[in-house]
Amino acid sequence: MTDNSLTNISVSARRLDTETVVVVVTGEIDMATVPRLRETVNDEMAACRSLVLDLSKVSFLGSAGLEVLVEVLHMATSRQVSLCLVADSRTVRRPLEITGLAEMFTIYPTLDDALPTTP
Amino acid sequence: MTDNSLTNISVSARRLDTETVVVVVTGEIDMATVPRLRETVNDEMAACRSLVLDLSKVSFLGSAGLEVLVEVLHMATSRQVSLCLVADSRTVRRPLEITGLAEMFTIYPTLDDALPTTP
Amino acid sequence: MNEHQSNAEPVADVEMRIVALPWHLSAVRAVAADLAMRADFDLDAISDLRMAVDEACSALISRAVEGEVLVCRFDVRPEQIHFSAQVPTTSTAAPSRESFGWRVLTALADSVNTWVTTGESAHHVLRVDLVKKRLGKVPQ
Amino acid sequence: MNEHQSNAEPVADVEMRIVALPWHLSAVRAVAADLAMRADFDLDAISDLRMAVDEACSALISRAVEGEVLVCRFDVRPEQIHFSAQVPTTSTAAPSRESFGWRVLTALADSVNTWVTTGESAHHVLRVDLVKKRLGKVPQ
Ligand SMILES: Nc1ncnc2c1ncn2[C@@H]1O[C@H](COP(=O)(O)OP(=O)(O)O)[C@@H](O)[C@H]1O
Ligand SMILES: Nc1ncnc2c1ncn2[C@@H]1O[C@H](COP(=O)(O)OP(=O)(O)O)[C@@H](O)[C@H]1O
Repeated sequence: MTDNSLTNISVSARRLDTETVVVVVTGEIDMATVPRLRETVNDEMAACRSLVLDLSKVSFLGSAGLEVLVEVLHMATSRQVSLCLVADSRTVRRPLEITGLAEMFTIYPTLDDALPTTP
Repeated sequence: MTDNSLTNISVSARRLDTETVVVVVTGEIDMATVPRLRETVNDEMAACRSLVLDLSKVSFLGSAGLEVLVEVLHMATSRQVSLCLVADSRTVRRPLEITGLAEMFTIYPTLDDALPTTP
Repeated sequence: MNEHQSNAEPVADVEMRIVALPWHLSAVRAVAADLAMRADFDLDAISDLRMAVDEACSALISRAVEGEVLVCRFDVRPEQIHFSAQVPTTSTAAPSRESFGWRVLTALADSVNTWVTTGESAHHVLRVDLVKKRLGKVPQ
Repeated sequence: MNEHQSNAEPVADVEMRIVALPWHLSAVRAVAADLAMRADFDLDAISDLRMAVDEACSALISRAVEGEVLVCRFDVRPEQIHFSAQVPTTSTAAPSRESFGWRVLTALADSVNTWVTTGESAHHVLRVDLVKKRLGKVPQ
């Protein structure tokens, strides 16, 4: 089965207001699924000031995924978009920590923590 | 790796009072792990009036496991031991239902439901 | 086991070779569940395929010549998964279709078949094939 | 792929053969996790083996001759799992040990090795071997 439609990932974007987009990733981020993540984040990054990448429901993160996260961080810096990750599980935390990438990102344990509080 | 010690099951028995034993099974019940389940239940059945078999934490139940459940039911009947199962997950409910065995057992959704209420 | 490489049989999506021992059932079930999940089977159908694969492999393992290899193949198509497994055996008789295990197997899968082929070697080969459709029959 | 049956290499506990495509990584990871869990690895070690196996297979798949088969073997011992994978390739160079992926791999596994062998056929064979111990090093 080589059909690309049958992959183990879902990536959805939700616009909170004119400035903020939340991208929610569900499933496994690997060499097979990483193109879909890259494409969605590229599209959304072009039209926001603040991007929240919610990885709470990610069940695998390998170096293909870590490389995309590094790309996204560079893109955010050069476009002056504020970027943060939502990640609490061992599955996501551990690869970020092992590679030292955890220090390069702003990471919140829950989506609520990542969103600006409305007064 | 053919070492029998490395199997994916844990079976533990807990005596609640002089009459009642709770056997808790964690893991996968298949052809490889079924001997351990059979052995523990046989031992406990010899010395109780009421046996609760808690399958809440079972992550696989195949026909090798179903056959042991049928054996246990026959043994309970012939020894006049009261037997019930605790099972709520799809993983355990579905094999019991597909084979029609669900009707032969008393099944409670939780351990609390299975235990006699203390007045 | 060279016949598996012949032109008669297309390369399976996933082929597993394990020593025919109960200890290995869990790994075959893990692959069955992974493939069914990614082929977008619903939770009941994933669970059914996992049980059917376990059932087929258990039957083969209990009839295998000691120390021989169980070969399992998964062919994943958008609407179904075809699973096929075989093992060297000494008996020329296929498993009884009256047994409890076989009845469970036919309840779970959309189609099941089993047969014995007599090879050039000392042993016969016992095979079980099954198909589970993504939207196939629902047991009961 | 007859050399895998030779006497030189003992039969692996689990051997998987898949067409060398990214789509199949998930099934190999599923087996890695299942074996590590049953060998009583702790959650971090299970997670590390799963990542290391993914890393090794990704490197091989990205360098494989199109349509060729990736062969993976798991040898499970009480204190360690040995994983070995190989694929036909056109280059005689092993993956760079300076790459990000390789650094991740060496951080995760207790030992890693990679090399290319030149066979009789048109292609070379690229191989990656790694060992993960049950109580091995903890990354970072
Ligand atoms: N209809 C059934 N419902 C529940 N359990 C059954 C049923 N038929 C058989 N069994 C159980 O399975 C055991 C084995 O049955 P059998 O038909 O010989 O199957 P197999 O050849 O697959 O082992 C029986 O001893 C019995 O405990
Ligand atoms: N130390 C690092 N930390 C985070 N990301 C890195 C690091 N090194 C490399 N990368 C990312 O990985 C990508 C690929 O790196 P490279 O060393 O060429 O690895 P590979 O050959 O495995 O693809 C780089 O473009 C960069 O985005």
